[in-house]
Amino acid sequence: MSMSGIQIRGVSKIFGAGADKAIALVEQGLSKAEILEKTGCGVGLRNITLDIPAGEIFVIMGLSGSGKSTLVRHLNRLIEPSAGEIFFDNTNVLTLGRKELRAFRTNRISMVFQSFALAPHKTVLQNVIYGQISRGTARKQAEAIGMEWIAKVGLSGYEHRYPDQLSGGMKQRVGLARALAADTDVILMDEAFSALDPLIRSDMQDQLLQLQRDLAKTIVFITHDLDEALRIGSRIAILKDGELVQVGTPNDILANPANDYVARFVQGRTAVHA
Amino acid sequence: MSMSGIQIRGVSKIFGAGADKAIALVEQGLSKAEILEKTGCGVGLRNITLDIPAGEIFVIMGLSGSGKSTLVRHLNRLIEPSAGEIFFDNTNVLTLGRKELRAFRTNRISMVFQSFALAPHKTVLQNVIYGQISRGTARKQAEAIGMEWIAKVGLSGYEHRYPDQLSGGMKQRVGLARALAADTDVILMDEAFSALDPLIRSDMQDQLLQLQRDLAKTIVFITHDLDEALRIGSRIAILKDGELVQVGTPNDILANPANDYVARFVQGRTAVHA
Amino acid sequence: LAGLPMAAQASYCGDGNTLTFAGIGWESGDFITKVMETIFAKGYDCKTDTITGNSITLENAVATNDVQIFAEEWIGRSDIWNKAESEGKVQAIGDTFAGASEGWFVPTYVVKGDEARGIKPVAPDLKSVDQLKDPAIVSLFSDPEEPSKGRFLNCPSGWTCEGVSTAKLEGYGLGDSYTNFRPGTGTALDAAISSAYKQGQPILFYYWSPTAIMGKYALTQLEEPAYSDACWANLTDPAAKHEAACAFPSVKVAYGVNSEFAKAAPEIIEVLAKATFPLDQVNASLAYMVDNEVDAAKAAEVFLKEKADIWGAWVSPEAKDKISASLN
Amino acid sequence: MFPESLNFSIRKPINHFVDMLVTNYGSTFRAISDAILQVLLLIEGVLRGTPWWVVIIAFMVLAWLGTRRVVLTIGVGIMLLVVGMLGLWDQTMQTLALMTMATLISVVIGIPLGILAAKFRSVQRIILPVLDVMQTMPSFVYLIPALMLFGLGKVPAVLATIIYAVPPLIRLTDLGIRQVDHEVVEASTAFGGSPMRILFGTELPLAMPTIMAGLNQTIMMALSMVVVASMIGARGLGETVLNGIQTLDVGKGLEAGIGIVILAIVLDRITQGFGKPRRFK
Amino acid sequence: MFPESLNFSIRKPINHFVDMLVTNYGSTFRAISDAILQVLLLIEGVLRGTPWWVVIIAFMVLAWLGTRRVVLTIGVGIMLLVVGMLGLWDQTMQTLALMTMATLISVVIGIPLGILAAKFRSVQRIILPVLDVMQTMPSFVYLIPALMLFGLGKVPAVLATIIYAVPPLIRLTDLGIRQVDHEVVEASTAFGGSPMRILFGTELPLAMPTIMAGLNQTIMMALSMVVVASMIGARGLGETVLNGIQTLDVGKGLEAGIGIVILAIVLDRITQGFGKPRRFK
Ligand SMILES: Nc1ncnc2c1ncn2[C@@H]1O[C@H](COP(=O)(O)OP(=O)(O)OP(=O)(O)O)[C@@H](O)[C@H]1O
Ligand SMILES: Nc1ncnc2c1ncn2[C@@H]1O[C@H](COP(=O)(O)OP(=O)(O)OP(=O)(O)O)[C@@H](O)[C@H]1O
Ligand SMILES: [Mg+2]
Ligand SMILES: [Mg+2]
Repeated sequence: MSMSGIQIRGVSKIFGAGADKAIALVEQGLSKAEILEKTGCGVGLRNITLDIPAGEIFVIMGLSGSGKSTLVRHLNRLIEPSAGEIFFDNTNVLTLGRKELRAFRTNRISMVFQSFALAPHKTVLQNVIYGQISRGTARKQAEAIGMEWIAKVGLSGYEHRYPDQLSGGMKQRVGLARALAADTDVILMDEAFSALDPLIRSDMQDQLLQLQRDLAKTIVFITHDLDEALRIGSRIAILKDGELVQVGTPNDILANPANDYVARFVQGRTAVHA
Repeated sequence: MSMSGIQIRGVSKIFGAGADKAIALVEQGLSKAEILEKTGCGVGLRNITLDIPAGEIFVIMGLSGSGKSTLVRHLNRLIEPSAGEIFFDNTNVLTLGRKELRAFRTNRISMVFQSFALAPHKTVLQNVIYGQISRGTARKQAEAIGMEWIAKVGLSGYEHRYPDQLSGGMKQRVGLARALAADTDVILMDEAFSALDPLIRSDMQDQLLQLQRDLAKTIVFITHDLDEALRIGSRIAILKDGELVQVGTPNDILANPANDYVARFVQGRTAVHA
Repeated sequence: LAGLPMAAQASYCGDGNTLTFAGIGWESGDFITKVMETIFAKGYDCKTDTITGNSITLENAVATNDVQIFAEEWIGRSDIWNKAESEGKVQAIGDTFAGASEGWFVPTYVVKGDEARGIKPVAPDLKSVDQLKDPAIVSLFSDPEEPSKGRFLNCPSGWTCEGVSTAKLEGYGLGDSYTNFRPGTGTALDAAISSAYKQGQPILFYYWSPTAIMGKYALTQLEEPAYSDACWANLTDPAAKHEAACAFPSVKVAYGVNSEFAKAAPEIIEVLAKATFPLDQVNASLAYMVDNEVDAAKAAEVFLKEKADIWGAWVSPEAKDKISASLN
Repeated sequence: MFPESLNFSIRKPINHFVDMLVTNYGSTFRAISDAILQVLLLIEGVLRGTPWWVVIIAFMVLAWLGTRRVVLTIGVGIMLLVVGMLGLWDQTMQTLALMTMATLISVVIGIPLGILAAKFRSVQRIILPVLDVMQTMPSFVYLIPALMLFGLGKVPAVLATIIYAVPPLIRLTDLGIRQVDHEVVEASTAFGGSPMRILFGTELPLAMPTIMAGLNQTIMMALSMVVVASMIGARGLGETVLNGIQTLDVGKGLEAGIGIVILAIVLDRITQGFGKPRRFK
Repeated sequence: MFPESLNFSIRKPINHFVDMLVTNYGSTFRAISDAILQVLLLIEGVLRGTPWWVVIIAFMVLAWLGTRRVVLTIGVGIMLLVVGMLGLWDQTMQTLALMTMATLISVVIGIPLGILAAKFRSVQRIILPVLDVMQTMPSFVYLIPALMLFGLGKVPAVLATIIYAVPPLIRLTDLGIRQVDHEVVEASTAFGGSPMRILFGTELPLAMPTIMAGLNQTIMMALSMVVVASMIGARGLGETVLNGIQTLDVGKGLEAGIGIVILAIVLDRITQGFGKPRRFK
């Protein structure tokens, strides 16, 4: 099949020196807190196996510090796993050479960063068209695409301002426009709407849904907002302390929480169109 | 009366060079976008008059870029207004001398920053006790207070880590603990829970409510989450394009939205315990 | 003080003063300074010291009495010295050596060739300064920065000899065919000469003797019209127009001392006044340093050990005994 | 005192090595030297051949383009006029030619090396002690062999100036790039920026203030070498200083010294102007 | 060529001024000079009086405390041993005394001035051109009057070294503090940190890498002044270099030059070690 999505196979990530020792402890099943105390290493992910189908909005949820950002950063190899493999349309991402990796990043995958990560010396427009320019699009054309996305995120009039002249939510929207303007198959969105007000947020959700429907983009979306997850997610994965606790459709999860933790997470909501 | 809260009187804020010209245009009633186009100046706030009573949780809401952060930064004078006055327990904050201002900041008011603003060279604990140490508390005692708050925000075990080893939500909680540990009468919270998952978030909301009830703290809380605003807010103010659109109790606002904008903001909710 | 039994021994060194020498950097100055320092330290029980520096600072230090003796002062060569002398702050004592000379030189292989190194004579007829105008000769000494002209390596900027050689260049009518190249420091001049010599290349330069360079290399001085006072007066007047030129006068090389010190230490001045090194002895010592690759201190020690007949005549008999005793 | 029994010396082998080089390879080095000299003479010829007021106007135009500041532009004009009025125009142009050449070569060498040092820890590890040697080894120690090999004059002067002046640029380029916000670079990487685009589009612009501090130091240190350059026969302001010093004529030395300082300030302000991002002009 | 009619000169008034100073105030300056000298002699006395192996061990201990790196600590020991074996121990200790004094004074002057320049635009505006003069005015121009006033030897040498070496420290302290993340400073302010606490607790630590680059340059430039110091009568390694140079003895110059480089590296690595935050050791 032509679009096989992303397969994550047994991925673990240990932060800090002495990862080997820590990974042994992970295999012995020690808890994150114990390993932190014993080795000083932070456990980011432990043995995650997960399929992200193409053309869906895949939501990741979990406690703060449970490894959501770490997981999505593996998908475009901003982080190398301590163990495990990641496949993208059946090719192992970890074996890509420099050039292939760069082509992969320009054409296939883009990202909205939790901390925005805008270039402070570039204007809003220059930030937004970065992906297109990287790919070799002519500047004129890239700027037209950029202006379109700037308008869509509601920042018209600010295209020649610099990031330090914007509010928090405006910065986040620049990051959003940057990822969307890159026009890749896969978009990683790390709490991409967290700083937005309800009106703009629901507008953005609509746009995302439309994008997925019209262009069959694969979107990996981290959020803390259950309503949002239920509204846009085709599938939801829940992490805890670096472990995958449950993955399924929103209704699955609402109906059959895997354990108490998940139950508390979805507390007070009932399955819709079940 | 001993606790008279905060009075904001006709405060306007223009960003950029040539503020005089821009403020004239503000008085003529031109829109934010028009002024941006004409003068290159950003309108942060326009003629805000507002009373924040002591001992309440006062919520500020509004579109992204509507001036919420700008408004709260005026309260501890991180920003000087272009026009207007601010009173705190009947003293004009803008007339405080250097020393008085410092004493005011150490003893009366603390803040959670939207962008966290942690000191990267300090450990979690050192960041958290900053306010106490500024005030002259002995390090031992300050550390005890700090550890307590670190535990309360769920970061035990991370006290000797540095900010760059933490996840986004963990950083936000360090910022939260720093503001709470300062133990001031007034706490400014700029989207202080935006990066938290629902479980920790509701836990934090509870703690905030308890704090307000037990110690009668004045809390100015910016949020985009209507549920949260309704749950913890004694009073809600809504901003748009730097202007104050409505202020009132949650029920007021749900029952009688001042205009269409507010109505869309609170869409789908009905007044509770009315 | 009156109580002291006839402080007839009252002397500069006896009063606990330190006798400070200028630490001259070039070989002959270094050697002579070492010899004189040993003589006063061992023979006259002086506390001695040497302060290093470049010659300007050291000459200036003699004027301020930070340094008492500058052992090889080429009188009339430095503006600083001339000025201090005219103000009476310093004076020249004795002759450090006689027969010092200066002039314009080329390596001997330019004229005679050097069979051992396979160098052919490129200007076998070159004898005197007036031949330098010959375009063939000019092109021999061609200046890489201005290839149409020859390069004359003058004295370092700021030395008195630089002005004189500049005037001579004009006086001999060579100004248009040669660049007046001032090397900036003695070191640069030395390096240029020794580099050219090692490569067997032609070079035209100002130099003086006795020096280590003069001892090491076979150099030929170009003949000049005989010295005359009138000609010299013209050459040393920077404002004058120079239409002719002549040879350098013989140079006086003396012990430069501070005037106050001279008044306070007649016994030392007396020695200095007598202490004239024979020129061939200086050359021999310089050659010894080069051949054996030893420093000036070693050469001074050897000189003092072996040539008591020379230095013995400068000092009192008791001092001579003390010095001799100290050497063993 | 340190026991003499442990002593050793590298003096003789070094001296013999230098002798050997000079005797056997002198002509090769001369050929190299002549090539460099031609370029230098060209720059110098242009600067000295152009009428003084053209040079002053050219510098004022550069200052304006670089800084867009009226006061500074006029200042540059006045300072150059002062140099001329002090009777130092010709020397100043000679020194300027030398310094322009040395600074250009320093930039061409220094920034790439600084980038390499920032990117590769191994390069940094090798380069740092070399820079220590370049900055603190007294220049005459390597100038004497250089003099013997390249001949007196401008060429060894340019070499010595570059050796002494390039290290701060390398060091601060390295530091500047290492200090660039990791997150911004990461974002560029995530969007598939090529190493070159990340370098030129993100790292260098963000490191610019630190790199410009390095260039400032390079210019300052180059101009502090003017006198040394003259000690080995390079003409210009240094020669006048040297002459002033050797004749104890403080006033003369000071005048030429002022000329050097003015050159330093003019070159520095103009380059700093060009290095500043447009937004802050 | 620049028209001669426009010329003017400050040469004579300057010379007369210097003459007047020397004639009338010579003794006052001598007294000042003597006071500074006493401190210098004390440091020198300690360094030269201590047995060599004690000095080497002391430096190794310092290196260990500063860097916690075994290889570097051993390296420092070996390098100092090499200096001794080259027969340069005594000269090295003399130079070390001078350089330690000059570096200490540079730090004491440089960091506060850098802080002031970062805090007050007016101070920066005044200080920058002064630093340009300090770095590029040929040292002999001010050394000659200094010599006449203070006499020959260590005191003017220390003064000249400080004048030449302190500017990069001031400049980079200024730059480092200006580059500190504005948000972090704002947070400290919001929590009522006093200006002093913000400075010492936030700004200086975050500016540290840049400030340490300044200190590195200050040490490098101080050690590049060793030969100039010896030209005005300061003893030590520079004297040996000078002697080597004047007799075209490249080997001798190189040996002493190596001594200077080693001192530079030792001083630099130890100070850099102490300047690095504990987290990264
Ligand atoms: N330093 C600045 N320079 C110029 N304009 C600024 C600056 N800071 C804020 N602004 C402008 O002021 C307006 C209000 O910004 P503010 O940060 O107060 O918004 P906000 O309500 O907090 O938004 P958000 O919910 O996105 O955080 C925005 O239009 C922004 O562009
Ligand atoms: N660079 C790092 N060094 C050390 N530990 C790290 C680093 N980055 C992340 N961690 C640790 O890895 C764990 C997971 O972090 P991650 O950022 O993936 O969390 P998250 O699920 O995204 O949380 P949040 O919702 O708060 O953003 C945390 O415990 C964190 O402390
Ligand atoms: Mg995260
Ligand atoms: Mg905000």
